[in-house]
Amino acid sequence: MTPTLMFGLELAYWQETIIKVLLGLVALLLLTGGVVYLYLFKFVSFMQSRLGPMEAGPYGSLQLLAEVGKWLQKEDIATEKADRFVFRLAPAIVLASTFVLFAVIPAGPTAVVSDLGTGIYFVLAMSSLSVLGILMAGWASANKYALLGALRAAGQLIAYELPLVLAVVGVVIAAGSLNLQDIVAAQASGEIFGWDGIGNPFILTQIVGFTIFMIAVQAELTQSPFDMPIAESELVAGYQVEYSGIRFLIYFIAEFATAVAFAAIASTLFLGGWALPTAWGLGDGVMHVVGPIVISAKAVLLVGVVFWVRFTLPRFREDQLQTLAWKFLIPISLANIVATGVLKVVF
Amino acid sequence: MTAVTDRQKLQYIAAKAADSRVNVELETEGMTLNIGPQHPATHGTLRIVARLDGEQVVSAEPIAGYMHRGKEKLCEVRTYPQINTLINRIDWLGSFANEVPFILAAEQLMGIEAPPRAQWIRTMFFEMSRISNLILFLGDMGVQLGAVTPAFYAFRDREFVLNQIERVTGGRFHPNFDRIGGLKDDLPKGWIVDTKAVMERVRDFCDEIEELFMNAEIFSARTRGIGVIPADVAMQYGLSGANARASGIDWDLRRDAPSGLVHPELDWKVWTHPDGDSFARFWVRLQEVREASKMVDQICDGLPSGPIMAKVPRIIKVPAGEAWVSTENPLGEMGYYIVSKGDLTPFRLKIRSASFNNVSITPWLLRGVYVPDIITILASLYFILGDIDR
Amino acid sequence: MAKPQVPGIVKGLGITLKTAVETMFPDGPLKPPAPSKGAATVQYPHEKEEPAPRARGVIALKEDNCTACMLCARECPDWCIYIEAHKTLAPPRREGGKPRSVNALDRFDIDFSLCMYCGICVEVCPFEALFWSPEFEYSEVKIQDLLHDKSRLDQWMHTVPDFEPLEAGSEVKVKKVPR
Amino acid sequence: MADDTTTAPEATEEEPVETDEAREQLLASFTEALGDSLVDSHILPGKDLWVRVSTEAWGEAAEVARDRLRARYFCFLSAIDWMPSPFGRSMDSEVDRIVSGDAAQAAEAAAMEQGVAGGETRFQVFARVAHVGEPGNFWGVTLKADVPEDTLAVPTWTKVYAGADWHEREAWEMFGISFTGHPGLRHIYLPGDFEGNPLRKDFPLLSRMVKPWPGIVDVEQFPDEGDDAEGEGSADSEGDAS
Repeated sequence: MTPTLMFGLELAYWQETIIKVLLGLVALLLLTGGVVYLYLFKFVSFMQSRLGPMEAGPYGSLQLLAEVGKWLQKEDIATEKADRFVFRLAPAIVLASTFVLFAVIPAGPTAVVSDLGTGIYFVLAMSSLSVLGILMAGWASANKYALLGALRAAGQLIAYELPLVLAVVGVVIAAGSLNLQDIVAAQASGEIFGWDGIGNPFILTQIVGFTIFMIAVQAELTQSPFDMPIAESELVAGYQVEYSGIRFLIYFIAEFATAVAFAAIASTLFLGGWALPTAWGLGDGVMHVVGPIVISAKAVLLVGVVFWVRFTLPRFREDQLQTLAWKFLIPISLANIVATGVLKVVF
Repeated sequence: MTAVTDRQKLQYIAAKAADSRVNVELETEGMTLNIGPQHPATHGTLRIVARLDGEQVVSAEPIAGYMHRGKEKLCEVRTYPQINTLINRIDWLGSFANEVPFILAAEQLMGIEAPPRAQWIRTMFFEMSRISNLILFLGDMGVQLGAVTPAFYAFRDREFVLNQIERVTGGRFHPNFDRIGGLKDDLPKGWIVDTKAVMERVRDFCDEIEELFMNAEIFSARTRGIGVIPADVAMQYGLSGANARASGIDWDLRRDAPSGLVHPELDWKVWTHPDGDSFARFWVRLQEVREASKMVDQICDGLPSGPIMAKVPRIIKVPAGEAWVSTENPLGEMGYYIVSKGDLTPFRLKIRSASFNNVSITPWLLRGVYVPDIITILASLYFILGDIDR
Repeated sequence: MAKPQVPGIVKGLGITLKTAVETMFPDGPLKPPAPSKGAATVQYPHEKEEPAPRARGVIALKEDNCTACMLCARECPDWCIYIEAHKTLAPPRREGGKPRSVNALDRFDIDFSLCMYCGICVEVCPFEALFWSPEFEYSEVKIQDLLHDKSRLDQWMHTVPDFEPLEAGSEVKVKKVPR
Repeated sequence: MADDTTTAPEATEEEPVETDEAREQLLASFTEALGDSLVDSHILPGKDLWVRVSTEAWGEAAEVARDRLRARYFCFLSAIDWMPSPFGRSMDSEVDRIVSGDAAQAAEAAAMEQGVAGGETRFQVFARVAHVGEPGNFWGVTLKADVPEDTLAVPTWTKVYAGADWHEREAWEMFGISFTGHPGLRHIYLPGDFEGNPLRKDFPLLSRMVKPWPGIVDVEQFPDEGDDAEGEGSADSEGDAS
């Protein structure tokens, strides 16, 4: 394999991948930590006319550190009748399915861990991996509440895979490729009726796809209108009920990392990803630095929308949730695909 | 196959048994789920044993008694002022409203009438404890359905009402302010002006909650048509207060059987709703908070001057006899049946609390509903554990 | 399930956003954000909220008014007031008069771990020796320390506020706190 | 009997004899429906109406109240134990015992007289139902019945008022009165293995027995009056240090 040039160093492929994976992990954890602090601690508190944590660090900034420390020193117990092996493995799978998503999300012209030809297809496949982790958790912890939560999660996540996938098909038709870099490029260089001032972010032409995607993301993250699996007022903590200590911390990280991951994917697909419109004439050199900042900003914005909806709306009941998915989201996304296809051919 | 030692065999059998036990439990025709006694949806320690078939409830039965303090036995060895402190711990959210029927029953036995100013202030605090009680319900209904934010708005605006009560009585939850023959003290200076401002804030809160919930599709999808109680079943089980009015029963003790308060002199409206489902109960209580805030305003304007306490002997010995007085408490009809033999303590005190009857309908009501609906119905019935267990 | 029209859900979202903006920019969006002013909460150890003057925080005892008549101990529903006293000879009021026999207080303890703050003792005391003070920061590590003896109850007397003037139209005489 | 839409009892408190026509009519319709099983009754003009029926007619009284008089609202059902409590308030201070001597104790077992509308037996079951008509037309009645000493059993109301189920379970648990025909008499408040019926007057209130009453102390006599030994020795006011 020809050594690739990175930061002016001669690196073999495996060294380059390790560096990219490490950089990706650091970026992901920093972003997740920032999002948790910004939204879960501060923005939600302002919405509820209170201040949120103020004690740990200036303005409560080290609160997440305190939480992580608290969870780490907590005892990691499993119930006596729990199926030990499956019980311990479950959080790992949920976390794995999240970290794997970041392998494909581009953050700059070359800043992507592995630029797969079928990028978006890989993302959708990996995102459905977390269902397995949740089912294992619910089933193995031998707790009726966990069981109820896991079965609800299974029903819900599978029901919302379809709208998620179908919403993306519209974008793929518009961009003409499955590769995320191409999708980003298509949006950066496209123009709307001849004016390419802001490129052609697919949110404008795919507004239906975007809303369905965001609703499906809300359901994938089991956030409020769809938080049946972790219904605090019914199942107390759903499938996480028997977890404590570091395993609960893994679930916590997984939950917010998935939120950031899906927000990043949504901004790549609909808001133009890391690229600024080519018309602004920023060369590749600049984009190496500006790219990650742009995608982070867009992702943080979309996570804000997810949290805003989460802390305002009551939750659907199980059957209403399924009706919404099967009877409304899927037909509408199919219609959207047909419309995009027809318009693609006409224009 | 290597020689399988006994220990391995035992382990293998044990593992299989563990699996089968788990499977056996799942494949049985139903699962018994214990909701409570420690559970966020029960306002206190109520345990609901629900036999489930999948997500649907085959039969559900609430088990009360985790907070039974034996109030009726305690009251038999306490003098009347001491009982006053006990009974405002029954429905601890609207606690001044607990004291009023007991004091009115004792006054009826003693033939004493509180001076007009005391009656007006008593009615004002009666309505203010209704406001502080039902504001928490409006916020809490959201939490039970999953929207976390309304509860914070409820607690934020409820603090102002509690501060006003504390400025006069000294206690936020347990005012202990009502006396046989009148009240313990009078209002401090400048209190009425602040109360009218607080009532303004209460009405803003009601509009905010209405906007948050009333036309939101998810809320009506989760509450309309859930837990429908027809009027005659409500009467049979003795449902009272907003639960009865939500099933179309036009009955309010403040208007139909005024006992010692000044509600007839105020102009206010009794709200009813024909559906009898969870949405109706929420809606009726929302209107009741608005009516109560208007009433407090009218009382603030028309408060007569005069003494606060009638002539009452220092040592209170209630003459022999029996008396029953019930008033329209925030949770429903609360009444006291005092049997007195003429000495310091009552001979028998029957406390009729609203939530006991309101919750006794749940075995009939919770048949065939989904698990999330159990929580919605319980939240809409709005009981307080102290009220059930006494 | 009705097709989700926009207004209902969006209006709800609007309210939460409005509250967030109100908390962050309490005095208008142009001014710099001052959330601590906009929020409804008080950061307790740093900022302290002033309790109402009539708040029932702790019971204060004016020792020399107390004549050990035992009324409060008898009327207390929780049986949490313990009194011991003995008779002594006090100097006569007018010189040459007979020395008066007066009750001297040995022990006057209130067990605040049992007390339910009903205020019957303060009300029933005929000699105005017991008062309410809105002081509330006296929590203890060990529950035995909640048994306040008479010297500590006497200290609380300094925190007892004067009785407030009453609303117009009330005919109750405003009492004075013996300092 | 046509349902007599009685007007709300206006509390006309004219002094001599306050006739309260509304409740007179009610009582008349009760006596006419129940005949001789209506044993006794009492009207507090303008305030309330008590009706006592014989034990056998207890179930039937419920039907009459609900169907004939349209009192469909079930308020509550409970019981009273008329035996004066042998324990008193266990708050007898030293001085009372000295002054009134032990005679006070003897008075405890005084005659047991029932309250309003009389009665013979120690236990009485009483319930309250109400008629909720159109606004303004609301009246309630308290029904009472004696509980026979031997069987301690009374017919159940659950067939007529479904809400009586919990109330009867509570009365059974607290007084030991069983309700014939009740679907399932089991504990509602008390733990399963609880013996005894707490609300009976002869059930001691333990919380007051355990701790000596702090109000029992008295001011010590003059310590320096008699000789010191006697003063210290006889000081009976041993204020307990809790």
